[in-house]
Amino acid sequence: MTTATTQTDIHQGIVRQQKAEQRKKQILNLVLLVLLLLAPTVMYPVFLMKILCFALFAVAFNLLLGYTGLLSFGHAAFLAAGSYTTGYLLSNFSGLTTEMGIIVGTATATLLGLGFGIVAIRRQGIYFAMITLALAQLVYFVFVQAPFTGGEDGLHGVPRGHLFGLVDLSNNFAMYYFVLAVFLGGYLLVQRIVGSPFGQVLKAIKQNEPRAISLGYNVDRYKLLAFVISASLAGLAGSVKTVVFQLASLNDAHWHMSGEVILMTLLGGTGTLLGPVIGATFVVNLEYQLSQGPLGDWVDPILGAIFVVTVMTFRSGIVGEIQNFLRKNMS
Amino acid sequence: MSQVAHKEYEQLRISGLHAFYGESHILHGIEMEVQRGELVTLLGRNGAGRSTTLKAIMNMVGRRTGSIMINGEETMSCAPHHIARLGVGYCPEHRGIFSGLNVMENLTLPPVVRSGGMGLEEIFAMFPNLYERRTSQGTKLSGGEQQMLAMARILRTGANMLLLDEITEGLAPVIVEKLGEVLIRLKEKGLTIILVEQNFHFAAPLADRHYVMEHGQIVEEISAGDLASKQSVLDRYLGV
Amino acid sequence: MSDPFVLETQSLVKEFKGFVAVNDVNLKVQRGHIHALIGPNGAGKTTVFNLLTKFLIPTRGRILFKGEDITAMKPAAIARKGVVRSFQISAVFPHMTALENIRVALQSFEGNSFRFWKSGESLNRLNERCMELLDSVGLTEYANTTTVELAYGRKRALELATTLAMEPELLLLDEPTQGMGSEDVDRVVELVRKAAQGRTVLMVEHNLGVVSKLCDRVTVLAQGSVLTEGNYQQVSDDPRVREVYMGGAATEKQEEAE
Amino acid sequence: MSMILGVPVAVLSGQLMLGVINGAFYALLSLGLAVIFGLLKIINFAHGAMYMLGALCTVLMFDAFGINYWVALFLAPILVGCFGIALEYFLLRRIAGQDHIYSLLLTFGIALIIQGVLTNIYGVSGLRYSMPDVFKGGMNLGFMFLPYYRAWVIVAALLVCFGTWFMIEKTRLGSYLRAGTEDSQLMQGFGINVPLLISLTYGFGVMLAAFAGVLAAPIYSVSPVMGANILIVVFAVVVIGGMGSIAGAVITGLLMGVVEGLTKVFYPQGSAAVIFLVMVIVLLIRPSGLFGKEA
Amino acid sequence: EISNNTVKIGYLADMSGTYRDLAGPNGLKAMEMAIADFGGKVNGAKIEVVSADDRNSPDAASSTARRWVENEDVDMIGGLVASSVSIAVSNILEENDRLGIISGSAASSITNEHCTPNHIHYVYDTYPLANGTASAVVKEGGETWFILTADYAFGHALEGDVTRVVEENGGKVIETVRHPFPTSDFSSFILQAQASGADVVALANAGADTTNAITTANEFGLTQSGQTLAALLLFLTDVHALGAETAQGIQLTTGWYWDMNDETRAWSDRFMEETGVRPTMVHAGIYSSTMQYLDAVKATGSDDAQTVRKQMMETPINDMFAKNGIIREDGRMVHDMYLAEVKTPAESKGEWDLYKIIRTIPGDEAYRPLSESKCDLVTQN
Ligand SMILES: Nc1ncnc2c1ncn2[C@@H]1O[C@H](COP(=O)(O)OP(=O)(O)OP(=O)(O)O)[C@@H](O)[C@H]1O
Ligand SMILES: Nc1ncnc2c1ncn2[C@@H]1O[C@H](COP(=O)(O)OP(=O)(O)OP(=O)(O)O)[C@@H](O)[C@H]1O
Ligand SMILES: [Mg+2]
Ligand SMILES: [Mg+2]
Repeated sequence: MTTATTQTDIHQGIVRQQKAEQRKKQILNLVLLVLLLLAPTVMYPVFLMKILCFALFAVAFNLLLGYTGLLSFGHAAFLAAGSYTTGYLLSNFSGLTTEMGIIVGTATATLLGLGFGIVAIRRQGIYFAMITLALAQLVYFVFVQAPFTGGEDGLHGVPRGHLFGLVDLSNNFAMYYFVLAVFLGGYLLVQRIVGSPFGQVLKAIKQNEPRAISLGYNVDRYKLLAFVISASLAGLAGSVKTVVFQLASLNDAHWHMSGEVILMTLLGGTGTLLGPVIGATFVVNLEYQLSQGPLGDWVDPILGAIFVVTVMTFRSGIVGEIQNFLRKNMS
Repeated sequence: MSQVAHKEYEQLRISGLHAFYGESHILHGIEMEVQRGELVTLLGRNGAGRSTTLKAIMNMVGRRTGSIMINGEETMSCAPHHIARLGVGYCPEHRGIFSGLNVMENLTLPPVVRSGGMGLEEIFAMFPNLYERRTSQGTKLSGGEQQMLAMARILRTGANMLLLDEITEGLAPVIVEKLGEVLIRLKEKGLTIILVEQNFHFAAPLADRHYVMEHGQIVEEISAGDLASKQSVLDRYLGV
Repeated sequence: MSDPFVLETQSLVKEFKGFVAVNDVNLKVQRGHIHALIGPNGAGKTTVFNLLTKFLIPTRGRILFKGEDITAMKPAAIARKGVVRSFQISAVFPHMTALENIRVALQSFEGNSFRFWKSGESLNRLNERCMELLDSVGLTEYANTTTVELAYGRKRALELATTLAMEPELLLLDEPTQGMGSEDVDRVVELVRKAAQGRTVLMVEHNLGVVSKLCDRVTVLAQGSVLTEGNYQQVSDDPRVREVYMGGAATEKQEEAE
Repeated sequence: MSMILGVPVAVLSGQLMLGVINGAFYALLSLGLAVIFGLLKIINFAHGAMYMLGALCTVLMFDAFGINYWVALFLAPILVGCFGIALEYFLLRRIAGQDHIYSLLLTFGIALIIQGVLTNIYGVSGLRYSMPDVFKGGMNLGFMFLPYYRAWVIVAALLVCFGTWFMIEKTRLGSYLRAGTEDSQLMQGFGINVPLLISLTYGFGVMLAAFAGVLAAPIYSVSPVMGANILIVVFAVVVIGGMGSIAGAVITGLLMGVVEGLTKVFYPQGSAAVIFLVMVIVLLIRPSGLFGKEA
Repeated sequence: EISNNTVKIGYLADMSGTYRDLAGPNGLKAMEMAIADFGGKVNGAKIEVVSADDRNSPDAASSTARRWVENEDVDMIGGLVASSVSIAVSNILEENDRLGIISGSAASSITNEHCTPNHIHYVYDTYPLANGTASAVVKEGGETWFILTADYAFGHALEGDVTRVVEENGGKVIETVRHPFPTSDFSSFILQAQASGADVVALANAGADTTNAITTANEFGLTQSGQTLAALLLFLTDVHALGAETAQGIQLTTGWYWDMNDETRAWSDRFMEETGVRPTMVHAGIYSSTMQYLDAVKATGSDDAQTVRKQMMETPINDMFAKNGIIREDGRMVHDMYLAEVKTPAESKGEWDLYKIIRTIPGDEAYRPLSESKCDLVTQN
């Protein structure tokens, strides 16, 4: 008898706690949403869009690193795949509506992600990172050589076009709210995934893969699906970015970009939802601020110093450290 | 047996030892003394802090306070490798076999800190499995073979104070018996041994004294002679 | 049911670069039995386990589960068939709560684990069954504790509960009591006894007390081959077994058990 | 003249020779990287920067003090090695035992700092360093003109590579190193001064890179950014060889030099990408690289 | 009608990467020198400078440029080195109707298929580089050519231009090899060049690639075995890095050299005082173009892009950088170019005394004639 009652008590306690956490999450989301809606009135919208694109990219990346434990060193390939496809389509087929361009761009990245995944997913740890890097380098090579990418010059003057053939996106505000919607879509999707039954399995794989196998999970399939979703969202970020900047360039495909997204994610905090967003905001801002000021030719050393400081002093990232702090001081 | 004369020599004295892993306070003021040539055990339930005590002696825990004297020398500020050089041999709880090394390399890895350690032949005679598998990668050994290897490599170094953590874990009963004989032989040679054991049946006949630990403290000290009379106390602590 | 043997190996061989770890093993495990695999260190017990669960690929030989050849199956597929192992080293998901640990196991039967769009709340249906399982191993009050914080013995208990959640027909336990204090050993013995109801258990164990208390049948492995087989009494009376494995301990344990 | 795929055999043999020479650089660099990764589990993204420092040091020492090539060949690696030890002591040591990714990030940051600061001082056009007089000229091998200096590069690199391999795989010190990286605490418990060992190992790996830098100084343009691009290729070499395999790094280094050299003949545009293609193929067939353990 | 009563100039260039030395931070100095020399104010309006590192990435450059023109009222953007950056930025400038003056880029396509009514290409481009050097070398008897090309847009353009010039002058290109960008080891390519037996080995690449290739050619005795080495794009800083010893005898085309006359010497002395190095043609071009721009703003009293550009086109350029320079409708600033040869160590009297000018190539001979232009601005008229 007694055990039965405690059992249900505890169970209910758990559910209650879940609810409370969910409410907290919702409040946080709401606050963020309001901030994001108001942001373009005080800040330069194109800059905000850049941040959102990179934030989406980082969120996509974090689904792998933070929640599946896979370090991909080739995510630039997906960003670029989305970016070039959308850029090429919108520049060359004037009948195409913007969202079609983005959808096809994302689909291309998804397919590429599937290809990468099938090749890479069976490799562990550092080998996984390296094989994704190698594949991304090959993709980079293709982008350098292929005639439709404009080589070093990239694709320029991609028209922003009309959303659903109706909304003129050359208006920065219209563009901003579209990008915001895409970003939120991606963000909420990842949030949903992380909490989903699928997310639980990913978490399990991350923590103890052999055990997950012995529980009957075909872990390769799970990792593959996570990889493809991540690639797809990265491609979406690339597609949207191309529309915003009307430009697709080799930069997106370079391994530095794959490195950058790792930095953003780590700086913000892996395995937290908000971390990559904060990290991307921070890095994009920092690069911009530094390249502007009198420190123009000191960007690299200062970035370098920031990485060093991050690793040495707040390894869990900005959001991670805040969470740790709250945990310590709340309980 | 010249060592018998020096038996009263104090090999280890621990007083007021506290140890921490990060925030968690694991040892709460350990007091113990071990004479040269003695074999004492640390008994207790899982998580009582026995392994931590050994690690604290080796300066392998996060932070520690108090005093640990080895051979009359204060070691609180010594780096672990200095402590080993004082003649302390440590056999860790989870074997610590190196996968990058083969069996032979694992065996000869710890530097000899004193003369009088066992020779390789002697060791191979004791653990023939090891000889058979001497060129395999260390971690390709079976669980029990790894345990043998972990024990064997300490015997080689000539350390005169051994800290042994759960050395019978996962070993076949015949090997356990053999290990018991080895420990008796070592004791006769005048080595000091601190044994952490779950297998009380193994430890009981070997030990001179038993310390019982609970919640990071020593709650009872029982000498071999008192074992029978204090059996009920022991049962209470160990839940036998 | 026709076949009394749930698991059968036929001439199972495993070689590691010229070293034969498992040599022509024919093992038959009867339905409903608790079957122990004992033997000296390095006899090949863990290797046999690894072969049965496909963490290693046999060099030769066949493995039959309920008469079906499972030699070529993948680890995950075998787990789904109902052959589930627990590990020699404790295997849990360290940063999940005890409850979540079990839920992940239960989830693998749901077949909807690829649904990444489903809300996490859909999993709460499973909580009740999780609590039952936790209760059965005495971990009710730790349901919401992160697993890293659990003591070693409790981790083992949790692991066992997770394994039970898989509703295995055949449970493979590799040294379930290793590193446990006697109190915990007793608890695990009870646990295994309970778990064995209605299913078959194959275990590796060095603690002869446990073997003598629990097991219906014992197979002794030495140098990769089966030395002998029988119930505990028969096996422990065999002088060869005493020589290579039990030493003087056999008699002690027996007395104790009685 | 006989031809292979439209290329004269003589040209091809010349290219093979050059492939081996370039491979010698890869071998040296990847060796250092493999030592550092294999033994310390540090992904040393500062390796390219260390290579650059070796070369830069050579040039600066000559400009400032007239220190000649032979002295620099010893002095520069030692100086850079000491710098590496300092880095290890003050920074890397503090993140020991953390995930790979942190050492990667940290060393990447360090590389950015070093390269950025030096770029601001010395620019990117490259500094001048003349070939030591003994090496002026070359020999005619019949199929090619082989500058003496390139011949020296092969000899020097191979000697150093073999010495390193021997030390790590065959000596007692090497076994300390290998063990210390797996469980440094336990090694310390055996009486070995592991922190010192680790510092020295990192310093040694860095020295190898700096040594390659000195070898490169007379033939490549010496500038603060010279190491930035070679890094990723050298990483690929280490991975193809099997991370942590010392012999693997050396052999693969030479092999990749040749593969790249041949690509430069048949499909020059692809010569930067070919190594990655090889890497994908190798990892598909052998998951832990050509010479990696646990196949 | 100067917007905000400020003339705001943005300096956008590679501050830390491959092209740092030829423009970079010192280019900003040159621009600031021009503004100071101009008096710091134009018609009472402030002159302000903002600068940024383009990191050689069209991506970073275009987002900076976009922000400058859309959000910070920058009127003119100068510097601009990597061709990809220049093309990306000129698109944004056209969209927002601001002005760009490109001083560092080489690609002749910038005023050809990529021309816009919103930018001016000031210092040089691949066309005269090929024209000057290639025709001179062919005329000296270099009949068969081996071209080593950097495998990206700039290299391809240069390769195309050289091939045309060589063939026009009766020579023949027998082999072209494209090397990845960047490449650090050129030995394999030099060996191929030697094996080709061509009279001339031309380097259609830039920066570290060129200097590495020259060093290696030297090491492998390319010139000793009778082949001529022609570097098509070589900046003073590159030659300085190579040293007269290695680079001696190489012919090259340049738009300007510091030691041409008193005027150039005087300015470059001042520049050297500021920066510690001698200016490249790009540095001089940045100074000159900034001056020209400010003059035009002063003359028209406006900072409107089209007004200023029109004024600049109507005013011939006569300063230390160029004599009778003309900005054409496609945005090309046409001025005399110079064929130079690197001095031998014996001839060189200082570390920066590196060139002797062999020939002046008149502007309209050097640059692509408008009749061949694919620029919309030209063809529409
Ligand atoms: N690295 C660590 N970090 C934090 N806590 C630890 C760590 N290692 C051990 N502990 C905790 O310290 C306590 C004592 O552990 P210790 O390993 O000394 O126990 P023990 O008596 O040896 O028991 P066992 O039978 O489990 O080995 C336990 O509560 C354990 O959870
Ligand atoms: N991957 C491997 N490569 C080479 N040899 C191996 C490998 N795995 C196990 N072995 C060898 O095979 C033999 C059997 O090992 P196994 O782990 O099965 O023994 P075990 O019966 O479980 O012993 P224990 O009771 O000590 O755990 C041992 O001698 C071991 O060294
Ligand atoms: Mg313990
Ligand atoms: Mg075993």
